[in-house]
Amino acid sequence: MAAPASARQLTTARAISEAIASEMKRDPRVFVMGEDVGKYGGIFGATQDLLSQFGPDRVRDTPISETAFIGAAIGAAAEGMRPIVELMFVDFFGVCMDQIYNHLAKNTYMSGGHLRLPVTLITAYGGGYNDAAQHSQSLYSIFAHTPGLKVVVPSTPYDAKGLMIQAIRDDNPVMYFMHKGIMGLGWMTMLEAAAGPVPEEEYTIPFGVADIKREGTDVTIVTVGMMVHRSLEAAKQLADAGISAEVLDLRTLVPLDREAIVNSVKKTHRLIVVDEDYRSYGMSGEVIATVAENALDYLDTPARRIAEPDVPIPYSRPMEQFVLPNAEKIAAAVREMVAG
Amino acid sequence: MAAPASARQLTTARAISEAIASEMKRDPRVFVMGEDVGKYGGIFGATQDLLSQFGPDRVRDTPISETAFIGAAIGAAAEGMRPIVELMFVDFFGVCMDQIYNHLAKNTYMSGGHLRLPVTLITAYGGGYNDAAQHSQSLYSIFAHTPGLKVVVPSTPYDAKGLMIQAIRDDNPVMYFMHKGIMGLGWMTMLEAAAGPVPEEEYTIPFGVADIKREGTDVTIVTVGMMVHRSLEAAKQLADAGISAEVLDLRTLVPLDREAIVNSVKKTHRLIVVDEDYRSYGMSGEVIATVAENALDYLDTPARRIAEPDVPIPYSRPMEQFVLPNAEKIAAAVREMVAG
Amino acid sequence: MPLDQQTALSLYRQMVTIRGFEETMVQVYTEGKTPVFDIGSGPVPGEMHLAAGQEPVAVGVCAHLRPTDFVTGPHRAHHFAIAKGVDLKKMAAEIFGKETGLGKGKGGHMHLFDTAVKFSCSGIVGAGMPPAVGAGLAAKMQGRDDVAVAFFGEGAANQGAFHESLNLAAVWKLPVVFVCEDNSWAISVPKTTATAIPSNADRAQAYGIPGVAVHENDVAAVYEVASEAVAHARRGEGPSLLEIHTERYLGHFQGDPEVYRDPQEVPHFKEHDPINRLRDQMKAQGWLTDEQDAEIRRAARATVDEAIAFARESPYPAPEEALEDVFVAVG
Amino acid sequence: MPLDQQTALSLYRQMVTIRGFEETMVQVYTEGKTPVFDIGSGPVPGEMHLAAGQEPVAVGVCAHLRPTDFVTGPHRAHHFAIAKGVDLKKMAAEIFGKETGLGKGKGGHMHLFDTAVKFSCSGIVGAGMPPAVGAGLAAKMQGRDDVAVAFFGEGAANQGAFHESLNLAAVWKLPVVFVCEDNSWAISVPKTTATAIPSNADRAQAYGIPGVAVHENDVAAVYEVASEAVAHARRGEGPSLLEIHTERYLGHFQGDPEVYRDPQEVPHFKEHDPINRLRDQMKAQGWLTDEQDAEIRRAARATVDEAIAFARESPYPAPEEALEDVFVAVG
Ligand SMILES: Cc1ncc(C[n+]2csc(CCOP(=O)(O)OP(=O)(O)O)c2C)c(N)n1
Ligand SMILES: Cc1ncc(C[n+]2csc(CCOP(=O)(O)OP(=O)(O)O)c2C)c(N)n1
Ligand SMILES: [Mg+2]
Ligand SMILES: [Mg+2]
Repeated sequence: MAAPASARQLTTARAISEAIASEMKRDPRVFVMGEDVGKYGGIFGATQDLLSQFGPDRVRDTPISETAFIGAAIGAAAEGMRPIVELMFVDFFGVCMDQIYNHLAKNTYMSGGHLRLPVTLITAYGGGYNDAAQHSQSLYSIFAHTPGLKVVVPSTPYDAKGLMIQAIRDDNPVMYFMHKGIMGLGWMTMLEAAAGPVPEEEYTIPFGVADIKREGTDVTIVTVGMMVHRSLEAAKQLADAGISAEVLDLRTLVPLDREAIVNSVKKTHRLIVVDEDYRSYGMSGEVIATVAENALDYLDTPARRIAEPDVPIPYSRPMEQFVLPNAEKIAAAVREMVAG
Repeated sequence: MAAPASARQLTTARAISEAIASEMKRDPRVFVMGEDVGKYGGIFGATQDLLSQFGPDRVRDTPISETAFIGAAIGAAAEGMRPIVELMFVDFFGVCMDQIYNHLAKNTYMSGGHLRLPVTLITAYGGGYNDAAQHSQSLYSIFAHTPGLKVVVPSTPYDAKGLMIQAIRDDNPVMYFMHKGIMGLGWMTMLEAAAGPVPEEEYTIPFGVADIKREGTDVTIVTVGMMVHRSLEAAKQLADAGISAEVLDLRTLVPLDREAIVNSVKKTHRLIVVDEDYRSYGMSGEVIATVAENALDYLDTPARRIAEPDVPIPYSRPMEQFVLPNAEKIAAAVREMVAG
Repeated sequence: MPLDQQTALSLYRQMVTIRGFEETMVQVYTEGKTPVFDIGSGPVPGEMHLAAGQEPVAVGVCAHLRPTDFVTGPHRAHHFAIAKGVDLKKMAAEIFGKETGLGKGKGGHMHLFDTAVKFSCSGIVGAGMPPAVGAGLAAKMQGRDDVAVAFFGEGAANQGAFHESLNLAAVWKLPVVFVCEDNSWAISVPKTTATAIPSNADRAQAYGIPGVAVHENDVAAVYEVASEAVAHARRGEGPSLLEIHTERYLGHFQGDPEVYRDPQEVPHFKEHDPINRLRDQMKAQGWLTDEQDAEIRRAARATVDEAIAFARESPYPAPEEALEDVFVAVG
Repeated sequence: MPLDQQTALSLYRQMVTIRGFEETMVQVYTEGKTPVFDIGSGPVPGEMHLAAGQEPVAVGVCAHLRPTDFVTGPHRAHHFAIAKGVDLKKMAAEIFGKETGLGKGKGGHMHLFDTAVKFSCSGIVGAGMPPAVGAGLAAKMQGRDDVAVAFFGEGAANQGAFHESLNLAAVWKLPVVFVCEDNSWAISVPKTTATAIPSNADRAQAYGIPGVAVHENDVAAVYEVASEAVAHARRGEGPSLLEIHTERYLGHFQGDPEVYRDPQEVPHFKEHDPINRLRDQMKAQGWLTDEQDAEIRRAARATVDEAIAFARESPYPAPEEALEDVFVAVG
């Protein structure tokens, strides 16, 4: 499902801003609002160059009033616009969660399906650069626990573009998570995979279709976002040890491609979930439960998870590295599983 | 662990307000604030009769400003008070989640353990009386996904009192969930178990200790709050069919008594989780994952869950009843499990 | 703009209809709830917040609105819905939880959505303001001269959403009218102990926008003040804030023990009932005869009865309908 | 209360220390980040918001505070911390992520907690206001005449928390001083496009409390205005709102490309630097000689250097320390 390697290379941030720009050209109802989305181009570059192309009417810097401007996206969408609205860090959700949780996500249902709210809510997530407890969280599990929101967590520039166009064209609210580390920012360690081939033309990637980022036969690593790359790294290490790991990138948490999870586990007979979010009551549990419900007999070893161990993200490097999943931890866990 | 049946009977609401009153007598630092906690006595009766006993300085009606008054609880606690603060319905969390999630729950950690925040945040949850999508949610999974908050969900008047005293005396933030249907309110269908024996003296119930509300050998039903009663009902029905169900009441989601879950499943070899919260990415998944990690080989049948099927809670009775777990659904699922 | 006869009659008709609807709901709500009150029983279960006594704010403002103007209401919103022209049959059916309801029974009384007249409401205090700002933004971006109106209680004026919404609407000069319906109570908490200043209209200064208070529960006064606020928005001159004093005749919700308020308060209110007041004024001006009055009341009664009958007769949704409409078909 | 010599010298010393600390952080922060800037590298990784140029608001207000008064700061809070008397060594160590830090390296630069002098700050815009209200409430309930001060930027004044906190403090007449530090920028968004009125101090009217603006980045003016606001709170007369204009010399955070602001803005600011200004005033009044000035600067330098050295030399926490302190031992 990837573009040929010879194709144009873009960073994830560029892939996203290109997707937004192409939709803004195509559809005058699409506009962008958020903090520092204009001249600054978005703190994580998702809206770079949009202001100069589309002007301040369609690329709107807002006051620091997330309840007002995310709520405004609801009203604007109800009135025929297709807002893209940025919550700068997902960690800030608590100042505006009511508009997201009780309104954006529920109004369509409460109206008996009469109201369409084509809102794309974009937000940055993730840690690893010492931004501490209020700027490093993942939290996608909380939004995936919300009936009425689709939840997208891309891992590559290619997926990012296709999923963004899909999100903007969806007539439902979509929350789109961008891991800071895969945006390909000039001011953060450059993950190699943060730049990759992205076709110039428009394309969409359907929601609810997980992507096997690496095929394998001994263990299924289910993951999403930045952790796809950590898992791929682990898979490489494991390959050297003769263990063949399959890396399944969920790409969207809602809808969740349970079939892909189950099918992969039926093949590999082992499941490990890698999740940058807090361990308990979240994504990692949901994936394991899905298998325990639907493919219990295929599991040859207890399911495992590598996730943030239910502590706030500490600032200091040694501690932060300790709590974040990485290739070594994943590989070590898989080796244990395979050893039995 | 229950009081003798001959003891004084109280409703859950009375048990809670009695616990608060006794702590307020014992400790002048304890005070209450929230909407309608004064003359009204709390919409669900948790603060009944406190105003007349303790006066308006210690029982404070607030403006409808949850961010301000829940945030104020943080500052007051930092300054030596022990606030009990009411968020009227947990559904309203979105207007004040930042203070809860990023501050109340994290300040202790970020301060390196120097700051103590003995705040008890009480809140009503649950549906079943047609209060629709914004007044019927459970949502405890979201708070249990928050490092730094203890999460209590009592199911009986006896537990409610002991857990409340424990919560108030804890030097950490505790979020205490009260199912409206088990408060024993005069204006709601009276669940028989909403009144029960409660000793007059003070007692505490430790957090993290699940309680077997009914012993059984064929299946473990793990649940919490109102669903304990639905599960007990189901267990009775099942007993008639010769199936012996164990009902494990978690009582606290954080800390979670994983050992009790695992031990019960090791005995019964079957697991079903009953959860009034949304099904995906929540409590039901966490419990199943715990077993798939720690007692996989003991599971004779796929794990099951009966939970809200990831839709907003509909208003209309037939639809609401359709989405809420009940004894029939639980019993039917167990029968299928036992039939294999 | 002062009231002319035709408008006065129209406002009167609407107020009578609203009052009729609310009084009918008082009755309907008790069905199945006697002798023992059980909030979950009867044809209309759940919470029920009624607006009898508060008709002027709704009809006085909505008289200036078109179907293409956008309105958000709070938890107590029947009067706003009716004044905005929401289909009364579908609204009643929604309140009865029927398949023919505005939201097919999924929303209920606090969540009435009528896209035909651009009405919605919410059970979360203060939550209607941000969407109204967005609707105003859409109108402005689309070059329409439609406006958005957010109705909310005086209790809601202490929510953060109030501040953020007024500031945003002011900064972007959006066509939004914020209408604070001040019935002086937020459940059991009186405004005097919750709001730091006597008049929310004065808070308009914090946003550099007009703020006007109407101190009487009088539809003519509301009509006049709202006329300018709506016109101001329609002319592209930006938002404004109105504060309309009114009186809550019933409990916060039906079943409210009301231990917190003086039992004399409501009888006192009723002495200057706004519907009677308009009737008397119109009679004094020769705009209304007793006969016409009786006819208006009969017609209102019939409208309400018809809506309730429709609701009663409509079928319940199939239980499994609960699983539909979480998402619309992908567009 | 105007400045006397002793106080002026003390404020001067603090401002020089703060400036020295911030300028040192500019340097320290770049360590390990050249030639390629990587936010996660070097001895001080993560975001870094510095307050050079903004010293007057911090020292002018905190001069009136006791260790038992409670202060909350925003993301940009070094100056407030230093002015409140936070242990500079432990603070530097926290910023370096060391075990000897205020929070054992768990908090970092946006999350400095010093219970000894009742200081804390937060990375969430506007979030310091509600806790300050609570601290004021505690002081009042405990019969202490301590006060609480919440510092926040002009950008934060558009958050809902601002409105709710000021209203609650006003309604309960709590000893809280709200100090809006207006540097006219919220990252790249200028106040003029984000805030509906020119002066946030005018928003005090919405709460019936005093609101005073200081239009110059001048510590003497801040000191005088703050004196009354703090005294007002201490006397039990309730909250007030101050708006202090100031100037941000550096980027929003270090590494900010600042494409959004005129490169001439900062050089222009520096022409009336508040530290130089106080120095010149004191010299003109004969309160300060060149020699004393040099000594003050040397001492400040030494204090900062000592703190940085302490931070550098301190050990990192053990990785598994990450698992501790989520909860305190049950009390
Ligand atoms: C955010 C939020 N907090 C609290 C409530 C509970 N609640 C419902 S209505 C109400 C009082 C509202 O008062 P007001 O805004 O004056 O409207 P009124 O009921 O007087 O019409 C409260 C506290 C809620 N629904 N939402
Ligand atoms: C609720 C929230 N929204 C957005 C941000 C991102 N953010 C951090 S600082 C800042 C600007 C703050 O401006 P101001 O309050 O004026 O303080 P200054 O940076 O000028 O000191 C923003 C938008 C945040 N931390 N919290
Ligand atoms: Mg009211
Ligand atoms: Mg600023």
